[in-house]
Amino acid sequence: MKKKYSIFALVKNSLSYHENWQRAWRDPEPKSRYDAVIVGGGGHGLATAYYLAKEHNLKNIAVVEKGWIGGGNTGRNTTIIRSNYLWDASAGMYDHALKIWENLSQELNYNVMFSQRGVMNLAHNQHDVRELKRRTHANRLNGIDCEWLNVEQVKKFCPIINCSPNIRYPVMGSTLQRRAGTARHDAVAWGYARGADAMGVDIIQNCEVKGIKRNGDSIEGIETTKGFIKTQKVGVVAAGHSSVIANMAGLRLPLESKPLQALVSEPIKPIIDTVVMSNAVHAYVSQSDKGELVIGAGTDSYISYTQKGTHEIVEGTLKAILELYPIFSRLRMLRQWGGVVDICPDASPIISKTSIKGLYFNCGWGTGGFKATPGSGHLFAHTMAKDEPHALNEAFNINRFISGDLVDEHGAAAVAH
Amino acid sequence: MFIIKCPYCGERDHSEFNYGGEAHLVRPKQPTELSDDQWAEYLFMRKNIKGLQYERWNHSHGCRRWFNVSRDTSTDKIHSVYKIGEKPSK
Amino acid sequence: MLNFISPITESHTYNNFSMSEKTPITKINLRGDLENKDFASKAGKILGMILPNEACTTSTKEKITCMWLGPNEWLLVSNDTIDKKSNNHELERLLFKDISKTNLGAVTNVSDHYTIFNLSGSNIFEILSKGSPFDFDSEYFGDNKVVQTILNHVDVTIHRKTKENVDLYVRRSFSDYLWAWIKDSSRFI
Amino acid sequence: MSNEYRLSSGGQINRSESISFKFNGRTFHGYKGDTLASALLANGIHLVGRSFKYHRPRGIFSSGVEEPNALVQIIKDQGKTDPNLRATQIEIYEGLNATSQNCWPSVNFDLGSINNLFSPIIPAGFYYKTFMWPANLWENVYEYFIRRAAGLGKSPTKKDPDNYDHIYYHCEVLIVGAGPAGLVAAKIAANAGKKVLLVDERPNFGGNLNFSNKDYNKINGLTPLEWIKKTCLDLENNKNIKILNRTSVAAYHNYNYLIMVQNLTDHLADKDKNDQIRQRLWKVRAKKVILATGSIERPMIFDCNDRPGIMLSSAVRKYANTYGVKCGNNISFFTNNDDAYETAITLHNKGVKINSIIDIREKSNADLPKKCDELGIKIYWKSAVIYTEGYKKINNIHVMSLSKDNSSVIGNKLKINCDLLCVSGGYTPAVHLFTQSGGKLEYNEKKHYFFPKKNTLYQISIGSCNGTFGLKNIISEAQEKTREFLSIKEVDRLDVLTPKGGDFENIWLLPSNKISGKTKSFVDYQNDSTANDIKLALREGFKSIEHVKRYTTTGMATDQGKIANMHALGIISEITNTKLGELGTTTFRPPYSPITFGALVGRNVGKFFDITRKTPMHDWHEKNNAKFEDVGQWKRAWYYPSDKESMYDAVQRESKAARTSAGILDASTLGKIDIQGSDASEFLNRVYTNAWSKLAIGKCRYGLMLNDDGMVYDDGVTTRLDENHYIMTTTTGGAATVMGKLEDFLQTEWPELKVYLTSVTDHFATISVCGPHSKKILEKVTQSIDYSDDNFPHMSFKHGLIDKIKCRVMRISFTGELSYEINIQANYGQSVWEKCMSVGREYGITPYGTEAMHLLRAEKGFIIVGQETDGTVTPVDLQMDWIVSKKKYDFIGKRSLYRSDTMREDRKQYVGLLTNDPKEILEEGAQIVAEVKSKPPMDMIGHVTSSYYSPNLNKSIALAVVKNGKKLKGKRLYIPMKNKTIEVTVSDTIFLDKEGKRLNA
Repeated sequence: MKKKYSIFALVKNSLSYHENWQRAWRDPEPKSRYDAVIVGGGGHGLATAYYLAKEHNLKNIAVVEKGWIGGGNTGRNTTIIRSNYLWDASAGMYDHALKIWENLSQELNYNVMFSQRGVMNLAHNQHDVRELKRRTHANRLNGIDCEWLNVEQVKKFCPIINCSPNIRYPVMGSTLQRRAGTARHDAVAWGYARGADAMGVDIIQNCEVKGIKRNGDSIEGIETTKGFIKTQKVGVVAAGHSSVIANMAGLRLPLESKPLQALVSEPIKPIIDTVVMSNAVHAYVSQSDKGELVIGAGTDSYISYTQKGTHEIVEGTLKAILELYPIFSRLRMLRQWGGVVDICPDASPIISKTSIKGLYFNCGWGTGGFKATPGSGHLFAHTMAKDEPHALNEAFNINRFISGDLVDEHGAAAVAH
Repeated sequence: MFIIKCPYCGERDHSEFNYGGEAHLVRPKQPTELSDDQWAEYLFMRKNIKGLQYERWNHSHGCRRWFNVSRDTSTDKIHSVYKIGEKPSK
Repeated sequence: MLNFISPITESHTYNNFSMSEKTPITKINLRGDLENKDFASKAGKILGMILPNEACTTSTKEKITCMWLGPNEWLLVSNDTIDKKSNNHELERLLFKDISKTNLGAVTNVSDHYTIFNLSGSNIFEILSKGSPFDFDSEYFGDNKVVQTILNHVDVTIHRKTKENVDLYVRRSFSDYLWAWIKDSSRFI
Repeated sequence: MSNEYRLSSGGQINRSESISFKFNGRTFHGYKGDTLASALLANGIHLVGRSFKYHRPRGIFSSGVEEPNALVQIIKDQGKTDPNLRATQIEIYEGLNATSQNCWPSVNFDLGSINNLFSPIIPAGFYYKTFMWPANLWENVYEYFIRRAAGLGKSPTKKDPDNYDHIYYHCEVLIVGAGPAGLVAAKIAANAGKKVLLVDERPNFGGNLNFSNKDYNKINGLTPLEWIKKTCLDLENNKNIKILNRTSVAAYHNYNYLIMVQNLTDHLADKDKNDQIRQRLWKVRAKKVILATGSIERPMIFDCNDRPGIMLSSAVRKYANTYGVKCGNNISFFTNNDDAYETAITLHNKGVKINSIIDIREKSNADLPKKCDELGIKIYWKSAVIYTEGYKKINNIHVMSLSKDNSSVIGNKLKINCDLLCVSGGYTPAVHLFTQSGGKLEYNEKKHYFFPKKNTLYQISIGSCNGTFGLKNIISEAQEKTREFLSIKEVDRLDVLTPKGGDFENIWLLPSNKISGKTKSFVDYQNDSTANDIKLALREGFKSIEHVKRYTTTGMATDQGKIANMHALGIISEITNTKLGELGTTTFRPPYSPITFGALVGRNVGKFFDITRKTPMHDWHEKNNAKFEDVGQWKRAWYYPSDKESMYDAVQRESKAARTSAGILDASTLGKIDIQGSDASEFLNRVYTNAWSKLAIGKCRYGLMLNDDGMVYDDGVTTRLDENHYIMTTTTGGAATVMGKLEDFLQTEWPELKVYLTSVTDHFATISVCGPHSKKILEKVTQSIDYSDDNFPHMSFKHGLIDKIKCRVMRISFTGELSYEINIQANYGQSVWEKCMSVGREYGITPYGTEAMHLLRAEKGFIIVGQETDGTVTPVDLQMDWIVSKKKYDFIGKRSLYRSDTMREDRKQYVGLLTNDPKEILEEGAQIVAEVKSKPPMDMIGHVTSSYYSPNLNKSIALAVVKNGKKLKGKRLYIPMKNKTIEVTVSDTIFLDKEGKRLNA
């Protein structure tokens, strides 16, 4: 049983110079067999394990992670959380996640610092206005909070945005989702890990999957760098490396893995209190609690697993930032990094069974997976436990690429989320 | 930022080129004969290889020619370039 | 009488760098397969020159200059201006009749598709290097060479006649923007 | 001027040029050549900042880019203030005005320091464990205060007035770092005739050699300064080499692509800056790269090692030799190597009192310690500093002896008074750029550092960044490796004198006489993370170094761990007893040191933010008060309001005129592709959904282009000019992508087709004249064309002349009116436009913009790709089955039209909508439902794609896509808006002139 975290616990532990804190999670060696194995110890994978244990009382579960938990896109993204998607299927799924976010710190007894400071999506031309209004109406009728702001309201809500009509692509309005915001990325992985571990889930780090053992059309287990693990259920949540695992099982997925970059400025005192995204002027920005401006934009066009993108993307992103916030020109980039994101042709994820019994994939989140973490884990756990999708992820099955029933969210995803 | 050796123009900066995805995906000559699954295989399914990949590039800001490149996607090292219709030089 | 109005209405000089538009100039895009003897000989006969077959090369006769744009693509440019009133592109007529009509290749008039900036001065390539990743020092880029590349995100074709005299080709709709950019760049040399 | 800590002589400052500057409001003086740090130290100021978390007083610690403490804000106007600059890098100039950061009301009295009292209950990661109840308080209360407590300096609040610039540069050899190794390499490369670029982030070249002791270090008999001077002179006279100072390499990318920033004016007084570029970003492609980036001195980790007056030994030497500043009057040293002794001797020789050297080593018989002995400097061997006192400035140190195995301290505690403690924990090679480039490191167990092992690029590391120390070794390595790397036969040898060094011994975390919980041994000064924080993280199961880094924030401050990282790793390896080699390092991420957004963006701001494309008639539109719409990079005339007219009124007027008299539109932005070749018709058959072989010469045809996924991609009219010659038009936005897509298919899928494509978009000005009078106008504008309907029917074209200038006239219509399109060479476009205007005046010709065009085509139900379609719409959905050839064997996208989902009967289909109230204009993007519920969620069956008030029908009209729309004609649907619900009736998509009579009116 885990001891509860609280201010009192902090005071109590300070008396013993913090030398008596429990481990947040164990560091076990893999058992020879599990009821279910999750491949990938990112936020989505750990959340999946957490809900499998909590809601589907599977107890004998392992999460195997090639490196260190939360070390992939979970720990590399710009932490934007919102649910203002166009299509019903997406809206339903992302808002399911947002609702879980709203009480996640309490649920996990781990402060994930979910900050509902609002997310704006700016419009810069007639086409943007039409599309963003379309989304606003769709969100409203789906019961998702989303407002349209005219230029004056934009100026009022976020005064540092350059709303001059004389810039190259003047701001013509914006959507605003007030329930949206940001969270502390590492905390999400760590919180779910601590919660899952408390329910007996084995979190096995530095354990890379080398092969997937099939018996005809069903799963027998996985070969790892720490030996063979027998199991009938494998849930792959490997983000950028999903295709690599799929190839081991002899599957092909409709994915391309591309470099996505982000950067932060040096810390400064609070200057922007919301999250601002723009499609036409390609960038988005928020400010971390530490004071760093957290900035990102689009992916490079080519496949790469190097976790490095081109300098030109960074330059283009900051160009857009200075167009919208000329006051940032003298601020300095402290750190830039890259991740590998797996993108589907319709810019929507796959949370689905496969043609191989017991093999499930949760992938294709592209540039926007972080926001979905709790919902993704929750729905994937259901799909794995019941061997059938939850109503909220039915649309995200892999067969849509055969029937043609895609969930095209390019409008929502034109800029990395 | 790669340097890509266009088979027609020689070594040029990455920014002169456009990426064209996996190479040697031949568009079916008789699409109507294919099942939905087979068509989806061509249309959407990709190897997305980590390692040596054969891929298409277009010297779009130069001679406008398409050509093939073999590149290790885990290091971005380019091993060879070859013209459309040719086989990769090993 | 129609007025001929080219996109650039000024010329620019800063220190020893200067820039002006060259117009009106006949420009013809020629396409064809050099493997095809008929095409090669026909084109050669009309132009009075062998089509350059190597990247970045050009060949010049007294009336026209021919630039390599690709393995089956060339840009033909008249060396002198033509009459704005008649706007008669004699070369186009000849080539079209003997090459396009006969399906040997394609001949397309692109005279106003491109605007030509003539740049002169001692620091041309320093200015161009502010926006182009191409190595203008490269051994492959001497006099009478031509290169297609990008300049501050705009596609350009750069014809180096000498180190201090360069013709830059840009699509007409971009020319106003690129002119302003080069002008601004020249301030910071 | 006071400068009471300024030595009477020495240094590279210009003592004849005194400079006054402000710090925290007080005026001080320094000399030309001073940094803000050296000038403050000369005035006895150590305390310059407060730490990030506990707000502890912090002083200047180092002398360069690695500085963790001395961050200041430069004050100018609101557009020109700079946060978080390092006092150790700021070169002072007349009028410099700097203040401390992150403290209130002042650095001397900071209320934030109350955090220090709470420090026991706010260890690493405390915020993950609390602030959770009640949930709703997080962002409004807890986060609010956390955010305000955090952050360092302040952002400017006005636009940056400075200029920034970019340049690409190509060279054969790039040398990073102009210390002794870099200078030697540069000289060899340049003499060998290579095109060389040499860069260094500091204003002066020579690196640490600049301040090494001249009695102990000589090259070819020259003192360090003499040799540097001579070498730089030789280089300046060599035309093969370009030399950049104040230039910092930020990032080292694949393929030897390096990004560097050159500082040009920050060191100048405002009056000398004029309009010059502030910073220039260099994008360098180097065939070969030589890294000579040097090394960074390490601190020592012990209880209260963070007080002002505790400094790196090498920094103190630099302040003395380079700036003529003594950092204290009564100095102690704490070291584990010989380098500290060189500093001691240097200061001793300058008459400064050295009261003690505490050395953790058993003994050292090397030259320098011996010398110190001779000089009578007290050395405490096998001892350690265990504690320091002095709140805002150190005033004494506690010293005890080390046990045999260094695990504890023994014997009595000795207190030594001092006003400065120089620490030297040895040196860490600066391998940042090496690892950024993909190079792999190896750990040297004896020397306790990571050094470059192998890399994949044309690149070498030389000097101390390669783990080579001692002037003699550095120079001989630089010579040998450079010679080999550049395959040069001979290099003249240099004769180097350097002191014989002893070994150095390493203790990552020094023992204490207290229980460790009670100590504050700082590892990352700026982020206030201590050895205990690292222990806590490990205790809680954070095993990976990346986890420890993120949990404790060690190495994540603005110095990115230049000081902290090695010790953090060392402590982790000791506690987990893992070999450091196996532990590895955290990723070194670019940039090496922070660079301004301004430099990264260069001049691509304001009017150069993005390309602007203009049509040949742009000037006319401007002169005639057009408002412009951004369509991609194009500026298109949107509408032409007369002085007081609103947009709505203007568009209504323009739309009416187009149907009652004549309208004229600039359509030059449409993409135009010239298609030639014997297979041109077959090519069109394959790219368009309809058939082309039978199109007669001289005729035009509308075409719809799909993606291979079956969704509508582009559309436009293509004209058959000749047997094998077509001119295709594309949408404005689609022009480039369509051209690219067609070339792709031609070159890669259908190489057998004999077809050539050439873009002629910019070659032609396109002027569309429509309306009942358009024919009369065209007859007067062009010569030699017979406009009679039988000679020149709808959907056909003619060659013509306008004042001797050839043109093409197409009779095609996007408005449903009788309409002609003139295509003429662009440079005559504006003149032809003006001619149409003057000829048309008597017929009331009216220029109309894109908005009226959209309205007019909507009256006719013509789609706009990208407005009626969104990448999910098939031609069948658009009820355009008529254009999809059933006969054709294949065309792009055909197969996808026959998938189970694309064949569904109840897909969203293209329909018209009429509001019950004809005055009610729907909002584009509004969602449609069949039944209204009292509250969401409601089933949406479609949305409004286009909506206008039609002046020609005197009612509002709208286009939409609606589920099963084909079957819903005449049905009533609802549009629930925020505050009302609008009733609509599904109608035909053609609202006006169904029979198409007007085309021949």
